[in-house]
Amino acid sequence: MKNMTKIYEENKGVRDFSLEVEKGEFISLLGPSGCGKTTTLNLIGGFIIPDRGHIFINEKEITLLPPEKRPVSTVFQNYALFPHLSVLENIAFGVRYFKKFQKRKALVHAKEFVDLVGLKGYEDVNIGNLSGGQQQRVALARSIATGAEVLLLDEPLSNLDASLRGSLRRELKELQRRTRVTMIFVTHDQGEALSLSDRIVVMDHGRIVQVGRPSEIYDFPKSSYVANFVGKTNKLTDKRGAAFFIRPEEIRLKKNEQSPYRIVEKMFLGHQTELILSEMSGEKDRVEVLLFGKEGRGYEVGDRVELLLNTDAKLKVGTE
Amino acid sequence: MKNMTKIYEENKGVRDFSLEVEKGEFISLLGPSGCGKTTTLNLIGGFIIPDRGHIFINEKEITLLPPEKRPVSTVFQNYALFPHLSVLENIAFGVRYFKKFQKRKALVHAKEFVDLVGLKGYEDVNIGNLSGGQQQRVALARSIATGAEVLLLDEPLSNLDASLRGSLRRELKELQRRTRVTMIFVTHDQGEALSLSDRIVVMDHGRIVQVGRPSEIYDFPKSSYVANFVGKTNKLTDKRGAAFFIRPEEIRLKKNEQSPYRIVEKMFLGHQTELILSEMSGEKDRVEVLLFGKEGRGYEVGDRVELLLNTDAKLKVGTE
Amino acid sequence: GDNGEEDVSVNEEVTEAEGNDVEEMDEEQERPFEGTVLELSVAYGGADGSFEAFTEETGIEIEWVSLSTGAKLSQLQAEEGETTTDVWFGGGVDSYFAARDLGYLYQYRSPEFDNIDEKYLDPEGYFGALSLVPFGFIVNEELIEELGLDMPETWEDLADSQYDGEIIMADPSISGGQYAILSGLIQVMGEDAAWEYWEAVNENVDYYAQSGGEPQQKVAAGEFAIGLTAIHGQTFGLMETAPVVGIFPSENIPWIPAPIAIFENSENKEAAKVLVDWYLSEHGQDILMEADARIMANRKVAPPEEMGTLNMDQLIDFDLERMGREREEILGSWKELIGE
Amino acid sequence: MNRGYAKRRGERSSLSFSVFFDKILIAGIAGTLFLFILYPVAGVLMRSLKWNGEWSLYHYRNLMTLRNLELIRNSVFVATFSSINATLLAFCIGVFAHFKKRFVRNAIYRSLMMTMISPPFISAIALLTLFGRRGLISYGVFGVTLNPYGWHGIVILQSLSGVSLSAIMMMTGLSQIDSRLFLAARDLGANPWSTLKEVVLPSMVPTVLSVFFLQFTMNISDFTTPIIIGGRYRVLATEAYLRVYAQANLNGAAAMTVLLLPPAIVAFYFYRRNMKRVHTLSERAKILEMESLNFKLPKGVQMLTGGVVAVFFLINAVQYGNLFFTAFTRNVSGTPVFTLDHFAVFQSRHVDALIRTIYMAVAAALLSTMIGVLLSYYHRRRQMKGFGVLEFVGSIPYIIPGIFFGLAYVVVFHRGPISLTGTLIILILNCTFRHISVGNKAANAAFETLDHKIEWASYDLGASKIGSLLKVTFPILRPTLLVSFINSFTASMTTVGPLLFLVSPRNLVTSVLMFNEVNSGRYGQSAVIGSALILITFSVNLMAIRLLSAQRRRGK
Ligand SMILES: Nc1ncnc2c1ncn2[C@@H]1O[C@H](COP(=O)(O)OP(=O)(O)OP(=O)(O)O)[C@@H](O)[C@H]1O
Ligand SMILES: Nc1ncnc2c1ncn2[C@@H]1O[C@H](COP(=O)(O)OP(=O)(O)OP(=O)(O)O)[C@@H](O)[C@H]1O
Ligand SMILES: [Fe+3]
Ligand SMILES: [Mg+2]
Ligand SMILES: [Mg+2]
Repeated sequence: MKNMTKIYEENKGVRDFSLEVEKGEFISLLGPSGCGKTTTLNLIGGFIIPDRGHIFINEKEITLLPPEKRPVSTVFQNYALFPHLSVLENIAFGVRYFKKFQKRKALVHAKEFVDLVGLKGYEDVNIGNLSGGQQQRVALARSIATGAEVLLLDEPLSNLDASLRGSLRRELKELQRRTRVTMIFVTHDQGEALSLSDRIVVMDHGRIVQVGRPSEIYDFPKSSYVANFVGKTNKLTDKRGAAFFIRPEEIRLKKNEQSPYRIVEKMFLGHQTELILSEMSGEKDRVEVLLFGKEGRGYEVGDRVELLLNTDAKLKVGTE
Repeated sequence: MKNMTKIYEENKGVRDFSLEVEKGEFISLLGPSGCGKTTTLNLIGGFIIPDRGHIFINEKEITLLPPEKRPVSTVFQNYALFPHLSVLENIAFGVRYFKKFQKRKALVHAKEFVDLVGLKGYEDVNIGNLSGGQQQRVALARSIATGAEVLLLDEPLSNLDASLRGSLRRELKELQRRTRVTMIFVTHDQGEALSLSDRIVVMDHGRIVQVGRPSEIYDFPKSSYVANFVGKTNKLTDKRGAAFFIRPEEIRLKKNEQSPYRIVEKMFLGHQTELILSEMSGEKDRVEVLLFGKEGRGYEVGDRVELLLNTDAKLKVGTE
Repeated sequence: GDNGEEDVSVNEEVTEAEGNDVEEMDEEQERPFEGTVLELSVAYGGADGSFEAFTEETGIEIEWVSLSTGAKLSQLQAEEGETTTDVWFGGGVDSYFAARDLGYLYQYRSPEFDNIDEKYLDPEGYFGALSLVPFGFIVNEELIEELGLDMPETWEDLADSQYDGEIIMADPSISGGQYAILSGLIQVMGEDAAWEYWEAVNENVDYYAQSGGEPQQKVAAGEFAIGLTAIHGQTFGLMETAPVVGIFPSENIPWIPAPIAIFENSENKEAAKVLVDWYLSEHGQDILMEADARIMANRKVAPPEEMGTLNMDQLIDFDLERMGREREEILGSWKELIGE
Repeated sequence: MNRGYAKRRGERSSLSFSVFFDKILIAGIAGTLFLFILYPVAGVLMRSLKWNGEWSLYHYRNLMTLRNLELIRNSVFVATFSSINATLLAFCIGVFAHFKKRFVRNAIYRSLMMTMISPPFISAIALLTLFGRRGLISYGVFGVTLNPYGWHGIVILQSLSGVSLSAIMMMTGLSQIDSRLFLAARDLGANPWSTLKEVVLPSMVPTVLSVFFLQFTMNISDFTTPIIIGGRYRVLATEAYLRVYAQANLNGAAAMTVLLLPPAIVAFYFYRRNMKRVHTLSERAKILEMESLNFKLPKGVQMLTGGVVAVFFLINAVQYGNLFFTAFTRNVSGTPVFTLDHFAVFQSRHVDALIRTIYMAVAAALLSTMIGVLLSYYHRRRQMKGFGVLEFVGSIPYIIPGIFFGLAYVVVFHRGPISLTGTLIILILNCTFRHISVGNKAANAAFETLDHKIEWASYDLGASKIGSLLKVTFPILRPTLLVSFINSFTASMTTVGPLLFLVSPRNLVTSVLMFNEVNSGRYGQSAVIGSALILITFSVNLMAIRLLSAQRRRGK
């Protein structure tokens, strides 16, 4: 459905970005700040024009089309809602211009989308009086209402607090399931990317590093960069002196006064407990261990512990 | 060390808040938005004056002292750094006015705190050029540098992204361990409260609902309100028809085609997988289950599963 | 205050003068106000050209500001006569009448009054007269030629419809000079004839200027062909730079005196008297006439050359007190006439 | 709640020096506003109740004539018309500039800053010399005879003279709109034209309205333009001015000014209301560099606004060209000849006056900025009771014609304990209090976007109220302080109306000297003085901008 190739801007920006996206897919762009995620979205949205390369939607080239002619809609990071319009009018805006509906018809049509995002009763409320989460939903409804085939979302959840983020994450997923709109989602929160996406695109310095399903990325990272960016890893050495990677949740512990490992830090997180171990010699890296549920309750800072590793626990990191 | 009683404001605000805090303790105020957390901090900080009640620090009453005379310092939610001053000058500000040092001496003194928060080399950088995490550290250093006995922190981490939040959480804890300053920390993120605090104060509608150590609060919530606010709970009924609560991570699953429970949602989060089950009859509530590490990989949406519960898995919720 | 440099230069001149003079003591007595500073409110175009000579001769320094007499009178009213200014120099005589009646002026009958026609000044000595300003026309010759118009010669000519839209005059309720023309012609022509006349002129006037000086500027700029104006130094100056000529009507030339007065509130009355005496004396009048060519009040001084076309006999017999008395009444009729 | 807290606070630590100083400041501001605004204005209005030395409503009885009603109608008509024009033109310039590259935008901004300086009557004279009945261009080049006298002349001049300030305000307003809104609109299918109509325009409504009403209040109290070019068309301000200036009817004129107040107050009320709306919008405003965005104005709009910009700057270039040309030439029988004669006007008293004027304008600009900002600080930040009223008091001088504010000072400060006539201080005070409103409004807007917590933080760190005001609030507000300074400085350098009656030989200022030269028809000399005024004002403003952008650079 889309095939975007070779884009280049100054020395930063995005380079040789090439990706095909299926209709109705949920794609996350994941990467550290400044890696070119926003730039990629702006290229697809048409706010900037690539120096090289082409963008297609449904085999139609849109590389040079102005934003208003693209079947693409963006949910901006801070929503960019129109402060002078009400909730309904905001949502109707795209309907009027994108779908070219009459104003009255557009408002009726927009009504449906107000319901879709669960804002019934808020139609005439002023944007300024909505909470962050409600604004986010208006922004979503506004984009979806255009009937755009591709929705671009630029870190829509990053300005919200943890609990709100959780519930909106779920709503977003639900919405995508219902509308089957292709979504391209930008984030630098791995949990978000993992939980929401059909496929994740991990980026670094303007280039794609790995593309794959969440579990693929998590379980088979192509490089230690990906392994570390998506989830946490410990680097250990086995008996033969070979280094290997292991996820903190794959390590089990047993109290053992003879063990060289000691617990130096304990973070109780409710459903899980994070422990930091350090080796007595201090030569090796610290080891991070994640214990689940009640399992973590038994350990305290200062305890000597032995590491128990399953044979299949080692993380396979692709050739670097 | 402190004994603050009876505070009342209009109909909202904080009511009859009474708490004693030990020197060097790390206390979290946890509660939903609008429950009076910020109001409590403002009362301690001296930005508002209680209608009733008294506040003591070291047996000295400070209830009516102006903020500049209290041995208390606040780290504001958005840091409230002075944009016209450099990092060092920001930190020296409190040293000059609070400790009444000469300007030169204050700068020298402030230097130590720059190092303390790991911002060596950033002394002359302008505040606007710092990342969120660095700003947070400046705000911390600025408050600590005043030598205040009590540090108030109003959701200092809520505006940061997930990865930064994790590392700053650790730094904060580390810093408190080193300086032994009493810290009162406001948050509505349970993970934060659980992992950082010596004691947690759970608030609701301006009142204290429960005070206790993190594991106390998590394992022995006094009410279903606390149980639900700190961590997640499922309400199930046992064979005799009695309702009980259970944490999602205390439930284990087994595939069983005959079971009335079906997986309706799966959120892969890397180190854990969140599953939502619903009963075929649709009569009972949905059940949330948290599976750890690779355990979650085997289940897909649509699978029929059986719930396995340990006898000690039930959550004891105090009398309501 | 002024900077020290000027004081020094004045002193140097004094030393020089002393060196040349035999009787040192006399010199000092003649200049008892050496260094005194007088503040003047001036409404006499070009008068500043004479101040230097005055200072040189008397040692009295002048600081001045130019302010229309109407504005000065407003200011006087606002400060209830407690002005910091010492001398009022030139301007419209009606304001002097009003200020006198309000008690803002100091009564001083200069010995030089004897050389000045009583008609021009206040006999009780509240103000004297520096000069007479006669009124006439200023005509843009180029424009007259271009539009094929005749040169106007008498007041009656202005009523001719050939000048439609080409005449500019000031609003008499604003310009004291223009009011003098109006009142003067009423006094010589008789009320009915005069009003009939002004009605006809009104037809030719596009609009009434908001200051007495505006008509001659507009005519010089070629915006109008004919302007009603006071004719004095400024007018003669314009004749050099623009294709204009000042013309006196062949009969009935209105005029007003340019008065001078000392303020009741002045703290330098003695020095101010010296100034008044000097400016009314034959010598001072000559110098003032040099600075701005007008008919001087002192009868010992002959009219300036520039006034060549002026026939002194044609100056109207003007009752200034009556002019002041009738002001409200005349201006009321005027407003009716122009339809306000 | 905050108030009770502040009150108790004061009781407990009333001995500390900074609390004392704080109190002094509060009392000082309230006191000076009463003394230098309310008292003089009341003084001059009292005069209107006197007739022949007796208390009487005489002047008011004669006020409600048909003639005066017509004058009010004329005033409102002209002021409305001019203000609409200026607002429209300014909007065009603002839109054109905003969607251009940064250096174009800066160039336009600075040019506007320059054209803002023109002393009022300079442009009128330029218009007459160029487009009058015998204008150099209208008649000289095109051979047509235009009659500029009448309401259309007033409207043209007032429109043009208001454009610069309005356009600057428009540019500020536009830059406060979150530019992602433009992206969002286009993303939602709106083409550039619809974006302009549906997003830019509505977002600008508050700015547009406040520009309009600011223009309106200025135009309705403007008397210079109608005098020069109004012809037979009279407006109220002119009539009031003439009563004072030519007829010495101070009391009657004061009564007449009262007629000017209702429309001005109505306008001001709307202005205030709309300024409030600007604030609520600007809170969420984020400035995103337009540079990288792919947004071009629709062709038609681009041409229209570009045309307006070109014509506006052309007119100004011609006007300033004419001014400089006049300064260097002498008219000998119709042909201009180069001369330096006009520079002889700069005798020592002119040089003295120029230095005094700069001194006065700098002092007044500093003071009015300080007081304006403090007024806003105590009202908005410290929530002091009564400061809302004081803010209104602070804006009175802005809505009454300048000459009355001048006369008001003469009326009350000529004797008694505060006898100030003829001093430099009275000029400084007059300019200071006349322009407080500008700094006050600017600070209000700035405080609205400045996090309240910043001040809390500084108290928390041990700084006193005054300490944090000086060390935190003022430094952060520096850009605002500078903008306000520039505004007040420019106005003080060029204003004539209020100073006309306050100057004496000992405290002459340049703008009044130039006014006199213009009045006596010495255009060459006035052009020389005018050029000097413009150059000096522009240089000082540029210096201020330098400081401002230095501050900005540090802040980023
Ligand atoms: N207009 C521009 N001119 C020059 N460089 C730019 C421009 N826009 C972006 N960049 C640079 O391109 C790189 C990618 O920027 P981009 O905004 O796409 O990052 P991002 O991945 O969205 O980061 P973040 O997570 O912080 O939003 C950055 O290094 C940025 O500095
Ligand atoms: N100045 C005030 N006047 C009236 N009500 C107020 C005031 N300040 C706070 N409140 C009310 O008091 C309650 C507690 O507010 P507070 O700011 O302490 O909540 P909070 O727990 O900090 O919430 P959040 O997590 O959203 O920051 C809220 O209902 C709020 O609306
Ligand atoms: Fe003015
Ligand atoms: Mg980005
Ligand atoms: Mg809060």
